[in-house]
Amino acid sequence: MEFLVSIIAIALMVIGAFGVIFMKKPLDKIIMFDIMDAGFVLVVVLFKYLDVALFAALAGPLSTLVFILSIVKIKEIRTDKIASGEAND
Amino acid sequence: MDFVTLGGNLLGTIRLGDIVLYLTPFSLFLFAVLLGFTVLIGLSKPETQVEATMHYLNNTEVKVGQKELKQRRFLAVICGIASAGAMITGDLFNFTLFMALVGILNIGIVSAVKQTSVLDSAFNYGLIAMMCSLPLFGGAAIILAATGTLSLAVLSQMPASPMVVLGAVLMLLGILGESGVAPFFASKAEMFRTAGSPYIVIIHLSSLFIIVRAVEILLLVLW
Amino acid sequence: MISVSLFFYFGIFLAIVGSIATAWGPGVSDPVVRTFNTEIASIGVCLVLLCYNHVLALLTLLATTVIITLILFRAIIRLEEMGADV
Amino acid sequence: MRIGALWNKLAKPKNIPRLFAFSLGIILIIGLIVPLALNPDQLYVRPAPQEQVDEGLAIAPYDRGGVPLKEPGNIDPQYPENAESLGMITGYMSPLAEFVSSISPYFGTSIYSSPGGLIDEILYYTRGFDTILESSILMMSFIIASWLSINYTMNRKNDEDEIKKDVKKAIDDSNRVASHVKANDAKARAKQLRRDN
Amino acid sequence: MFVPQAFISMYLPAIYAGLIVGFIGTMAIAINRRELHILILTDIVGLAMIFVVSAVGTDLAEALILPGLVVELAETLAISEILITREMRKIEQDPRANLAKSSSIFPQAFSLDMEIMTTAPNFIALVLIGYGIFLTGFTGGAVAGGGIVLYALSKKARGLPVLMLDGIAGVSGIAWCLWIIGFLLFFVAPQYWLLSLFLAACGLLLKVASKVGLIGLLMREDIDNE
Amino acid sequence: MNLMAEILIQVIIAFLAGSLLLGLHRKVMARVQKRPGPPIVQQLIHSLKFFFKETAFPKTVSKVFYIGIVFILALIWVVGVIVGPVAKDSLLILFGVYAVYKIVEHNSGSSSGSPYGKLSCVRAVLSAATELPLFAAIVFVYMVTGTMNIGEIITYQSVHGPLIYSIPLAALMFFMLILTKSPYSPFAITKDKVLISGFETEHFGFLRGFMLFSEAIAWYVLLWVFLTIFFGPLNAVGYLIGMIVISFVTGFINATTPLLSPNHSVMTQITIGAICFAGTALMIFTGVVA
Amino acid sequence: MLDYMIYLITFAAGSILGLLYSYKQHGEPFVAVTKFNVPFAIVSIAGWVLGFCSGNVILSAIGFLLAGFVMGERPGYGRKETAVGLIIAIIVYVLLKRPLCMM
Repeated sequence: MEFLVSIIAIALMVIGAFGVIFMKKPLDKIIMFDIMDAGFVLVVVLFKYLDVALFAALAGPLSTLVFILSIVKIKEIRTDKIASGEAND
Repeated sequence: MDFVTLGGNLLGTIRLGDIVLYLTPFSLFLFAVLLGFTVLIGLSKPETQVEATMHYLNNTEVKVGQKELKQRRFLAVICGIASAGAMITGDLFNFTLFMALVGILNIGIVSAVKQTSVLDSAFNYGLIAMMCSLPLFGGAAIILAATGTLSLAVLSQMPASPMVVLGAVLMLLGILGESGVAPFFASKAEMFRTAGSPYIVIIHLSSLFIIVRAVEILLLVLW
Repeated sequence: MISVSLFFYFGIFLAIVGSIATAWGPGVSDPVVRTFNTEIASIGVCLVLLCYNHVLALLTLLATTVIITLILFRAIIRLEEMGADV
Repeated sequence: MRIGALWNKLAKPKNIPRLFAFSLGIILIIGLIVPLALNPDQLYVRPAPQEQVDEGLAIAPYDRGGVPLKEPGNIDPQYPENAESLGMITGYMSPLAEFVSSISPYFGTSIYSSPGGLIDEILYYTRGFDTILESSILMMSFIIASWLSINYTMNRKNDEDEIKKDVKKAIDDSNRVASHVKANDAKARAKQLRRDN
Repeated sequence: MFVPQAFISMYLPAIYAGLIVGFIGTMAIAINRRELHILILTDIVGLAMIFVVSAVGTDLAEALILPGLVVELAETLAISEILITREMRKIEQDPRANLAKSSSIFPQAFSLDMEIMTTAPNFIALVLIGYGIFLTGFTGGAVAGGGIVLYALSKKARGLPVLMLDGIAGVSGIAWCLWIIGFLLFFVAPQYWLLSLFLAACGLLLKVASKVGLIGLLMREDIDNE
Repeated sequence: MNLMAEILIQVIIAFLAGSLLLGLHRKVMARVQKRPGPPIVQQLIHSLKFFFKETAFPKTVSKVFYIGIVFILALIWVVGVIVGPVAKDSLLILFGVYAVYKIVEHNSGSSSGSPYGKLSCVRAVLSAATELPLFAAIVFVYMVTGTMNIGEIITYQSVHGPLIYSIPLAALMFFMLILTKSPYSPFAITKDKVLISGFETEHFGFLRGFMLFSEAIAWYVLLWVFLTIFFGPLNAVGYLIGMIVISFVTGFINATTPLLSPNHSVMTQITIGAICFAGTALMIFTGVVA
Repeated sequence: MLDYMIYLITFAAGSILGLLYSYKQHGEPFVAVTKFNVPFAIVSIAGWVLGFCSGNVILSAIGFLLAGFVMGERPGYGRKETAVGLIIAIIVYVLLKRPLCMM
């Protein structure tokens, strides 16, 4: 049982990590980051530190929120720049 | 080697738990000079800096707001006290922390100026100060792992192993970077091109004295 | 019983992969991508801390990672908005 | 390359962090060939990983023995003679922590880090001076950052749009004042005329 | 008492990992020319530091990591602020050369309607702050600070609340004094150790939390909706 | 003899001897350049003369530091005399004295508010590099003798012979420092003639008198330390001859070399220091030095 | 150390006196003098010999005063005299020292 959960957790983290590295779109990256975070919470639970898991579970959405906010803002800035014709890419 | 061969007779200790502050003539001299300078900094008013104008014969005055100078004075006084503390501390990790504090204060003193060249140098120095956390804390941790202690009094009695030498070399690099001596001099020199000489002198003073003290500490650790 | 050393080595692996990705990964010329990739390394460090049972340090690391990310994103946004080339 | 040109490159602040990073990296790589080993004789030793959790102790990774307020816990500082009430905090648990520990065995970390506990003992007592410095570092950098943002980077007084708005408002205000003055003038003149008549 | 065998066998891989991560980070800095990227990469160097320190595997090591983390956070904040200041000064001194049409020195509002911004933050923030107060100390401060950041972020008000900032600074100053008094009391009068413990722990909590919460107020200017 | 009288006498000796040596230095430079040069006693007369001149304070100065720094400069070299010739105490304290001297150089430049002083101040920061060879030299002395106490170093030398034979490269490093501090040296970037008089530009009257006073003492103390830690136990005539010879040599070098640009000067010193460091380390670890 | 201080002070005083005196005597711009001034040479020899070889504080002090007086003359004057005095003094010193060493 514990071995199975360990394998699942590691799989989640590996998928998440490589997803974050190789995905192109920022929003995909955020989703992959959340997958990685889920794997991490699983490991913490496996180590029987429930309070840490609680905090990790709270910190996950927090960072997701920060990511989303900043990415939306940066996207807007970049589209603005392209629209005004000063950036070519 | 123990304290006596390096800094003269042991005059006393201040015990704060595991961290014991040592007073030798050497450290007391440095401590007193730093405190004296700090008092002077607290008392003195800044100078009016004059700069020559390009292509013309007249001079211009560099204007600095009163509020900004107050901020600088505050940071400079704290910096003086911090580096005075670094002179008498008897604990390796404590010393590195003092250095980190001095580094951040050095940046803070010039952070509000208008000259972009000064800010540029402050930023680059800040990057070095951030990177220094690895050699400083890491070096201290490696020495801790090799010897099992951080207290200089105990460390000075221990023989040096290759691991201790690695830790000491890391710490030396951190100290060189943090205090901005050659070959890393350029990051810090530009920071002095601004008004407020009493506050700026503490930047130079703290870094030089920390080198002097670091020499003693490294000798204690290595021999 | 869980295998501590499994997670320990996996944490090291993740930290090294994360730092390589931060340094030379695909698309890191965009500061946003670079900041994302540091998260992988920090999760790796979290695993190592967990294996050492440095639990309080782990809690603090989780909290500070979020805040550091926030600060870095703020800097990126402000600089992009200004059109500064750094 | 001539050595003078190389030296000139070193005089540019922008190159310095990179040079520093490079030399640091070299030393780190040299560190790989140095024989490294952990000295088993350390201070503040802790039990093997997961040992306490597997035993099912209520305050899992931080149980160092000791009875709260009565018997000091088992810690191993550098200078025990400098710390009189050593180990008492290790055994201490605040009432809230007692309550939490009675309902679940899985909250060891939080219980132990609420006032009292081993890490607090190290942070506040045996190595308290370190903590003073660390919190001062934090305070100083926040002072720097907040000062800059209040007075410069976030200071909307420098904002152009804001200034435009202000100017517009000021013009409106002055127009209104002017018209007031005009009206008052007219009134006064009328009064004067009336008195003259 | 000696270090358990498990930690001794874990030391070598951990410190090698630290050295390698540090090497990767520093080399990436050495070959990178852009300053913002160097700032991001110093984060990696900081992680290497945590590796090296934590590899010792004693309670002392943990006590050394805790503040090290907070120091990293603090330095990042100050230095990023200086970078922003420098770029603003550059633009201010020569507006034509640097400031393009669609750019602005000061953050502009942008419209974003997210359901989560109105419902979730208050709850999460409450839980985080409560948990942080329970933890106290550095950790509690960081946790509670995270909660405050989230709460401040989700508020819909622009304009820098200078008064509130001053208030926060005052609170943290008082907290620092509490902590110093607590620390001195430990050594001067050990019989009051319970009082001094609480002074120190709560002082540190207040200090760290209020300072971290300040970031939230700063952030509100940047990434927030109208 | 009681301590205070001893200190007073040594300070007066340091001042007179230092002034005369600096005058000699100046004379040597002049003769090399085929000029008659001022009399040797001129430096001393200058320093005395400034004490009786009218003192003016520029409007821009930061008062406390502008005046205070000069007294600190004088005081710090008096401490140097006490630690060195009088008490023969730890070398590290002398190292600290030298560090404070750099600070004073820096601050007297910047506290006047003059642009020339400011430039000199920035260069003083650059030249903090000269500390490193000094540090390295001291470390090697420590490694060979196993002590930092000047008195014990002298006793070591009286048994094992002068250190210059065993660690000549360390002596060379120390000599570099002396060369840096000598007037008109190729490394004296803080007193470049482009900067008028560098950090002394805005100091007039008795302030300048104090500066000249402490410069003379500084020269004496540096030479004394060099001779003491590398040439073993010497008597008064030995010191006299040694100091005159070093003044001659530095004067000759300074007269024939141009001033380097600031960063080149710093890097030259560091490079020479590094080479000497590596050489001495090699000598020590391969067992050439017993 | 007191004696060395006295020697230095007298030497400096002698130099200053010599400078003042020679400026009073010769007001013209710089000339490289080739003439050998015998009285000054005698003073110089007496001064240096007394200073080096007398073994008495007061006599040595007087000697250094005289030596300084010749050496401190304005540029161009008193060079040869000083050189002659110095050489003779060293020779005398060596001659005097030799028997002392043998004894």
